[in-house]
Amino acid sequence: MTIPVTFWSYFAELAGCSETVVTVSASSTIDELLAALYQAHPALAELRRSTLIAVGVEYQDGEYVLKPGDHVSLFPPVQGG
Amino acid sequence: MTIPVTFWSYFAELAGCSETVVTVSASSTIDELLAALYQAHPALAELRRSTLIAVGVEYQDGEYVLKPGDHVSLFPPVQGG
Amino acid sequence: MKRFLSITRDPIDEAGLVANRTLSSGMGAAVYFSGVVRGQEGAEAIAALDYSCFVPMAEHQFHRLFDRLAERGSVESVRLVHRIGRVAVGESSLWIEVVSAHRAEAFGACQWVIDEMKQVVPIWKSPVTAAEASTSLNPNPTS
Amino acid sequence: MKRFLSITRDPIDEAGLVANRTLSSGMGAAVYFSGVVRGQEGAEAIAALDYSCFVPMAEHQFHRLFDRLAERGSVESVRLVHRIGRVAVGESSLWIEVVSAHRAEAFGACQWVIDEMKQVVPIWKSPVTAAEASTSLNPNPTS
Repeated sequence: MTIPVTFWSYFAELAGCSETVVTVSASSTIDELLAALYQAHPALAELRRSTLIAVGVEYQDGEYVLKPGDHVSLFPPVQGG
Repeated sequence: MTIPVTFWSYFAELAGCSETVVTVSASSTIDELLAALYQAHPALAELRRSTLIAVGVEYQDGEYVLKPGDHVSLFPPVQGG
Repeated sequence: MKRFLSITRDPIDEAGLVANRTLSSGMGAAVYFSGVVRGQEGAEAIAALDYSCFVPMAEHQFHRLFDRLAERGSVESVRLVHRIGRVAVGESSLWIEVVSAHRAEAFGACQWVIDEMKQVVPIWKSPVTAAEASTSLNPNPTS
Repeated sequence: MKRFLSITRDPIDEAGLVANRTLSSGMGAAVYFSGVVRGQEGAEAIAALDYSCFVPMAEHQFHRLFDRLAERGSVESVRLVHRIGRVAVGESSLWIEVVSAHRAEAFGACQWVIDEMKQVVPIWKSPVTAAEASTSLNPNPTS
């Protein structure tokens, strides 16, 4: 299945784009998606420990099992206020 | 010397007036003034422990030594806000 | 530290006060508090509170608090308005603004001023029932 | 619990928001916070901050915070406005009002919302220098 991934804030600059699509096998986890993504975008891999992950509008961690229709967002620590 | 004394809030109702004058000997303390005052206003004596005392616009305690021109205020706990 | 103090019988114009806020470019936080008269005083339903005040001493004691706040060095400005006389339920009796570089200081200072005020500033309140409010004007217009 | 949330590119009309406050007769405290862009970001002098936001998620996460606040039961209303896009030094980027019966709850809840927001609401800021501010419009008008 294909999963759209959006990069927010300076992650878009590091990725060189604000959105991409990653193809993963059915029932892949976010960790598996990230492994594929980081091959293409090594600059993001370096920030993995501080990366926040959302599916839709909810936070998720690496063990989340992806399903068709999921939209993943990756972003750095938030700075509202 | 004569010392004017003002009662604030419900102390005026208890005293039956909002202001009085107490005659004390030179170098009397506030405690001595209160002793004289409480003779005339026994209802105030009952609230002595929660009574706040000011001379002019500063808080003072019973050991303060009065001098001519001092103006004493007596009032219950404050309730601003 | 800039300071503004008003002890007034007029309604507190909060929107106007906010519109007149000034702060320098290093300031990042403004905290406001508005204390509003509740419809209940203890178990009793009330229509208003009558606030009385020993004004010269209240002003002096507020400024002593502001002096202590200024010594901390982290607050750029404090503005405080305390209404006296009759204040109806739902109206503000106290308004405070503290401006500081950071929010923790501003929140802390605002709460500190209120806490200290309730210890030392000679202002008192007495409840006014609905019956009293409808049949009388403020009984102590000068207190 | 009443709630109002706005994530907006428009300047925050604090005076207008204050003028529109509503509270029931049991409420005694309104606490406001205005977060203002400072002229310094770290060691660097700046002219503005550009705020970007993942809006649907930010709205969702704000409402999750409001849900948690509502569970406490002591807050009657919360109103929050977060400005996004370019916000000049001296202008407010965040405005919050919390109305409660007592001031301790209102102060606590207002600070809690800010603290939690800074953990979970997807908003980011990037500094704009004076040179950048004078030579360009907001480079990311839709972000």
